[in-house]
Amino acid sequence: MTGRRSFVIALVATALLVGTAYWRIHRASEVSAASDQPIPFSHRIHAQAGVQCLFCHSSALRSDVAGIPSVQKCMGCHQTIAADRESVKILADYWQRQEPIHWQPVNTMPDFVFFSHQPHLGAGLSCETCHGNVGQMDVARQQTNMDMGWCLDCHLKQPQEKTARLADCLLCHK
Amino acid sequence: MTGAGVLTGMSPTVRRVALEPFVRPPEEELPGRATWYASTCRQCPAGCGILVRVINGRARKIEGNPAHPLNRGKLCARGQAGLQVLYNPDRLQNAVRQSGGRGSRQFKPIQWTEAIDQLSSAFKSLGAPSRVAFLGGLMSDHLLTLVSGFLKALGAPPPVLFDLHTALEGRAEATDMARRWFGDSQAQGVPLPLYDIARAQVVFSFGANLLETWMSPVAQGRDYGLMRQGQAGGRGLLVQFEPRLSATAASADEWIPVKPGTEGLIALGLGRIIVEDNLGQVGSHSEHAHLYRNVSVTDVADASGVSVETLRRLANAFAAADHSVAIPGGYLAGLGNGSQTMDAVLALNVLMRRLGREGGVFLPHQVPAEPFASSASVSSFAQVTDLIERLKAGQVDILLIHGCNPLYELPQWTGIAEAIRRVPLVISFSSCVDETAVLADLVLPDHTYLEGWGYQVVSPGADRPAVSGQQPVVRPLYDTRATGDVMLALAARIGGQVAQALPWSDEVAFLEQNSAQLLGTSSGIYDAHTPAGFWSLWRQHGGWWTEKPLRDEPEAIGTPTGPLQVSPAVFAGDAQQHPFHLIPYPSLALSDGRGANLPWLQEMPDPMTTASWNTWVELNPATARSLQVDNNDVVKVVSPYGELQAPVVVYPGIRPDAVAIPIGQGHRDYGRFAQGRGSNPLALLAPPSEQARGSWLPWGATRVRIERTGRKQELARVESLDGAGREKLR
Amino acid sequence: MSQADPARASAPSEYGERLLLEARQDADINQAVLQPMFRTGPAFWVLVTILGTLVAWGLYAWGYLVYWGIGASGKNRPVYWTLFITTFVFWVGISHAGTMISAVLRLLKADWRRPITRGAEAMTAFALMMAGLYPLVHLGRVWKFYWMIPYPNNRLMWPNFQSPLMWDMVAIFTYLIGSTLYLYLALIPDMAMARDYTGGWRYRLYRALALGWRGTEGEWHKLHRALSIFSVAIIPIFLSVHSIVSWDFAVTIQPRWHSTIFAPYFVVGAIYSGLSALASILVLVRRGMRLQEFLRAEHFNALGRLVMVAGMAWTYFWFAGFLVEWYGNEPVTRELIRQEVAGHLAPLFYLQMSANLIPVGLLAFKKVRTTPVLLLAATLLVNVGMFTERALIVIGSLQRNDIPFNWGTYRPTWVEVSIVVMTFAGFALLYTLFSRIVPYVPVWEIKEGRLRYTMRRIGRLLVPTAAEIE
Amino acid sequence: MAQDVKSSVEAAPRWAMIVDLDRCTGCQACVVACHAENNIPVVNEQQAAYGRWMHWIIVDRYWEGEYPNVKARFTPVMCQQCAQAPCEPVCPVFATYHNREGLNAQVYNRCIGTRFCGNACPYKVRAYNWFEPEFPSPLTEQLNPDVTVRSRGIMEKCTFCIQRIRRAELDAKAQGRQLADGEVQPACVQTCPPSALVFGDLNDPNSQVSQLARSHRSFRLLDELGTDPAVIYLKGGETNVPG
Repeated sequence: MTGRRSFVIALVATALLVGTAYWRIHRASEVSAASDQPIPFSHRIHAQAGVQCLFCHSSALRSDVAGIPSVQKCMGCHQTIAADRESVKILADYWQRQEPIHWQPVNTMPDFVFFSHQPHLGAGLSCETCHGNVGQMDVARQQTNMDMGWCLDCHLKQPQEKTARLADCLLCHK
Repeated sequence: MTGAGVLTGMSPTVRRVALEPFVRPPEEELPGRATWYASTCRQCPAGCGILVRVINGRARKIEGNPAHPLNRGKLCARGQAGLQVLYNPDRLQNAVRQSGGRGSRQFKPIQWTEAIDQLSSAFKSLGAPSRVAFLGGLMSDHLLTLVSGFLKALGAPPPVLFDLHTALEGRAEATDMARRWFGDSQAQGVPLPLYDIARAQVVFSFGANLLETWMSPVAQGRDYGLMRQGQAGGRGLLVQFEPRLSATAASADEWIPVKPGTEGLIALGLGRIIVEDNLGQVGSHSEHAHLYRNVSVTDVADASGVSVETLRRLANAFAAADHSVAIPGGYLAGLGNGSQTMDAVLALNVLMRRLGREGGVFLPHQVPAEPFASSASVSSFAQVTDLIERLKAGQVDILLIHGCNPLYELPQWTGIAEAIRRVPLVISFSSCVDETAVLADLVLPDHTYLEGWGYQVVSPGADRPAVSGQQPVVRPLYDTRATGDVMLALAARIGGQVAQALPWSDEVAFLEQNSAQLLGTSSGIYDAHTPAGFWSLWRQHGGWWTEKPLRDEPEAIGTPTGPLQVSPAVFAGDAQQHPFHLIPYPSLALSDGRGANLPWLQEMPDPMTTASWNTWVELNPATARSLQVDNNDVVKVVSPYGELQAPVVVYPGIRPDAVAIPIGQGHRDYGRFAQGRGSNPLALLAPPSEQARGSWLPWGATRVRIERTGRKQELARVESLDGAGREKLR
Repeated sequence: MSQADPARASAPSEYGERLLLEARQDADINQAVLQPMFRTGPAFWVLVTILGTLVAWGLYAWGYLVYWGIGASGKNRPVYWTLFITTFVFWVGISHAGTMISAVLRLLKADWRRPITRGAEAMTAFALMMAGLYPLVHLGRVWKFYWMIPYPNNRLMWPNFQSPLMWDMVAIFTYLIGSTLYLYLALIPDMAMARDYTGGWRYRLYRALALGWRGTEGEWHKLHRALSIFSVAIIPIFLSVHSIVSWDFAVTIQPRWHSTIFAPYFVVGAIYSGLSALASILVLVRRGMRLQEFLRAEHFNALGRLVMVAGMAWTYFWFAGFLVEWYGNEPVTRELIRQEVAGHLAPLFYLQMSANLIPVGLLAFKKVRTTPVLLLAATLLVNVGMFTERALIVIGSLQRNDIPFNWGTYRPTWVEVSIVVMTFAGFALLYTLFSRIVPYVPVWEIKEGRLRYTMRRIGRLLVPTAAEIE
Repeated sequence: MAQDVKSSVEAAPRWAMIVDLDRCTGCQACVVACHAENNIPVVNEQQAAYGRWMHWIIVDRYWEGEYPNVKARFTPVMCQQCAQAPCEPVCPVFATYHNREGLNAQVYNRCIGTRFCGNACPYKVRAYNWFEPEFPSPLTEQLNPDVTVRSRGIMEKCTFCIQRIRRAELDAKAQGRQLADGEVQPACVQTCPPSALVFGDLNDPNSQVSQLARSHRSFRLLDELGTDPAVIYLKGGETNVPG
């Protein structure tokens, strides 16, 4: 009898342990919950207003990172546009104080991964391929869990003479 | 895993994601891509051109500027470590006052306005302008010009310049020598001579550590490479004359372990042989025969311990080569008979007609603009001792100290500490708390050279006139302020002719105006129509230099009419009591100790001993055996004027009658990486003898004795002692 | 076989060795084996506590190592492997005795093995468990150890089966599983026996472990089949395991490691140290559990002989290896030999040689072999020697390499030592508890042995005859 | 090399380095440059004294002869990037392996720290993170964002500045051209004052390294071990003063 109870307890304990471990490991890379940003910024509104991704994230074509627009760039439009909105007022305050805005990263990569936007856009990928249709979102979220399997999945589908290079660890890990 | 990872360090890497966009980005900035800014290295006086890799507003790497005529894209270890000057964890973050009084080490932050108020009021309430003193060290030329102008207008004596690095490379003495030989009648600043190592077939270096810290090591290192493998004429030859086998001697083909103080005699001996046997293809030597009239080769051999055969062999080699040069190095300047020795060495070039010849001796061409003319920015050691006397006599009320750390860099006998204590108001511009700052009332930290403006006239080393421009590559990390701006602000406050003498709103205006002086110089690599245009090009290129090589041919108008004299060197301490010659030498990593707060340089292995992080005492194996000490045994080194303790390094490349100790460690303050580590051999130095006439710091003219302590201390070495320096077991 | 027949009773004493426990009833034997399990006096608990504390301390040390990094141990560049790997090799060596005894001797039908098989097999299992810890302990990032396990993953990453460490893992696990099963199989009948003689938690435990053994012909037949299959199957594993361990070293080009003789040399060394360890343990257990009447002079005698032979073999292989090194005169190896003969490795070297050679001489005497104390001394000495030997191979060799500029030294730290001690204590602890939970002497094997021999009267004299059972 | 793209797999370079011992002055600029470029942690005096320094390149200094006829020679030693690397087969998790450009890849985030490669390497050029590296703030700002910061328990070594190679390749690709010879320069090569170090592609017969490799002075470290290194040394010359 006692044996059975202890067995059950042990079972539950292990289950909990495994569960937490799994959650810990996958929480980082899973499609993440939206992180709260210093300013309630909506991609949807801007997309509907016809702003292209590359207008704000302008360095994606030429650099590793897509780039977060400078306060100056934001103010470039918001001097006049929607200047009375609450969220824009917050922005204006930052500009007043000449203080950088600490945006929360949405798409994170472990820092032993060296990803560069430029070659991917060069290869003809579109932003949506990896980031999903951010234009439909009020709050941007990570759409795909960007783990190594996900990268390889695409790299190995490339023309056969390229795969040797595209599957080399040193391509992304340095 | 990331979350847990950061906590426990179990993630493979430390996560550093900062999403901090600019408020208003610099127009050249592209997020995620490096921007390279051209500037000037200030780790030593040479003034190499650098490019700094800046990403998202942070400097990440320093590299040589390939376009720069001095270093051609190359850089030395200390130059590479410049980042840690900028990001040093022990930097002062704002102006501070010592609240607990001087020496209390209690520093209280103060506002800059407050600080300048105090300064100006002090200047206003100054009795006589002569009661101000400015002690400058490794300061860039623009600041020197500003400060000189300031003091001149004030009617105060000009700034006194001293830093141990330039003292050890013997800049002042080299300048004197150049003035004696090449200076015209109205002896104004004659630049340092320039030795064309790259194209020489034979280089005789007398105690010049060309490849370590002397003058312009990067340029000389580059030339050395060319001299070895870059010449059509075949592999060049380097012979090194010095009592200790330095890293330069290690690269040399032959090392002549000279008895300290007899380098000059050897030079005379060589000259004598050349004259006697009429060696070389330069025709008759009769013109210079008188220089060597009363030299006896055998006496030279006896005195120096170098055999007559060797002397003849070397004389032949030197004379036979079409391109050969003899270089009087910094070590000579530390000897009692320094000036005579240097003359004797330089005379070899004159004798062999090497002045202005390929692979010979040149003088750098002046930069064709007034502000950049004064290049030889050194004071004689006499001026330093005079200043100290004035301080002791209480004739100074305000002492400003920039770019040097006299408490560390001057030997005790100068009594610098007491002297400074005498001064009512002491201002230090040091960017971190060093030994001197501890004795200051106010510390007004200057920008580090990666945050500040300036320029440096390149001398010597470049094959053409060049000015290295210095510009900020990052926004200042802390609330520091450029000393130039402080002086200007002060001048404005004082008003009167001082304010008129320094009319500029800030440093940059001053620099822009000065740079514009070169506007319309046809020989430059660039030119512009407007000062503004010129200024932007200046910053782009990191300075200004001429398109083509341009050097002057020196005329030996000052050649002595009588025979050359080299009197025997006098050493402090008698040979019985103190049997060993002390050879303190600048550490390749820490130079004169200003590198001691940079972890990269602390851990950098010394090329010869592969040791790091500490001070050591180099002994010849025979000497060590006779003293019954071995590696890592701590010995006490005692001179008539002081003593220190350090572990032994048994060093095959040093004379048995000499002891070598690297300079650079032994800081009492100066940050976590420097303080309380090793000891400072300057403590052993003796004051100048009669012979030295107090004209310079005789750092090579002291005798010491060695005492065993019985203690052991494991020195951090890369080399394994078991391996005993062998390459292979075969 | 319930009744002791008169002929047996009147057997001459010189046959006593063969006719084990002649005068005993089966029931008595059962009791004689079971009783010691229940005798847990204060001494026992004291022992358990001491061992327990040592293990706990060792675990703390391990935690410390993981938290601060491998730097907490005395390793450096170039001495990347030290006490951990040394002890690992040592334990794997120890583990070789068990199968040697029960598998090899079972096949050879050496009857004297019967009372000591279980002790030996238990030793194998526990030694392997201890050995198995080290590959984890010495990892720089132990929390990533699972990357060595081939499991499918979307990163398409697999372990590198070229690496000796992978061979190691496979070999060790195979051997551990094999030997544990082997131990358990031979345990089943005794579990049943214990089940029938005990109550309380022991009863429940034994009932579970006995798998409802009833002792029918069919069951006995299957058991014997299984055991004989196992004993054949496990011998190649037993030979391979230490060969593979030796290849950890032999496949590198590190001078002194890069040797072709390592595999057999290591195996022989393993048997040597294993058998010695077994002998030592038997002496101690015999004393501790008062099993004098089961573990008798003849067992020690035979075991002693084996150890002696293994010792000779080891000496031969050592000399063979040394000869090649010495004659090859490869500079670094020469330097190492110099260090061993007259350098900083000399103390270890002479300890190794004396501790390994002296016992061979001692064990030549029957007096030594049959006197427990002397046997204990001799065999302990052997294991001191073997540990030193491993230390010399692993740590000694790494201090020298082809570029004298990079030679190194090594000073152990408390962390390393604590962890090494932990495994010794852990082994002892497991073994002690084991001896209190499981019949240390395999009752059924003894009984079986009894059955093999009977005294038959032929004419006027009694002749011992052996029956074929297995 | 890259001219023939007929083959089914893209042609790859074979990166190699020349070390001209006749030029090397032992000035240690390469050592510090390497620290700065590759985020190599600085340990401390005690650790360094115990042989736990992390330099990826060290300048061996060898003594010859006795005073007064004593000579010292310098030999910079970094990872030799062997074609037949002893360190590669022993790694149980492929953290170190041979890549298509002839580099000994060291994948930090894959390394589990068995240190087997360190034992296997005959040149002993692999450095191990004995403890968590320390960068007291703001020294963190000096870290090169293109290079992983290794945590404790990870083996690291010279990578021929792979991050610079990749950067140059990307830029060349973006501008649609081939890499030029000498375009890629590891930190040590870039800074070396006497230009004792040269870097380039051995598969390109016209590259500077290929030409220097054909010099009569060329040799390779511990060549007898058959590791086929990609680092080629040029013997230091000996000119004795005639007489």
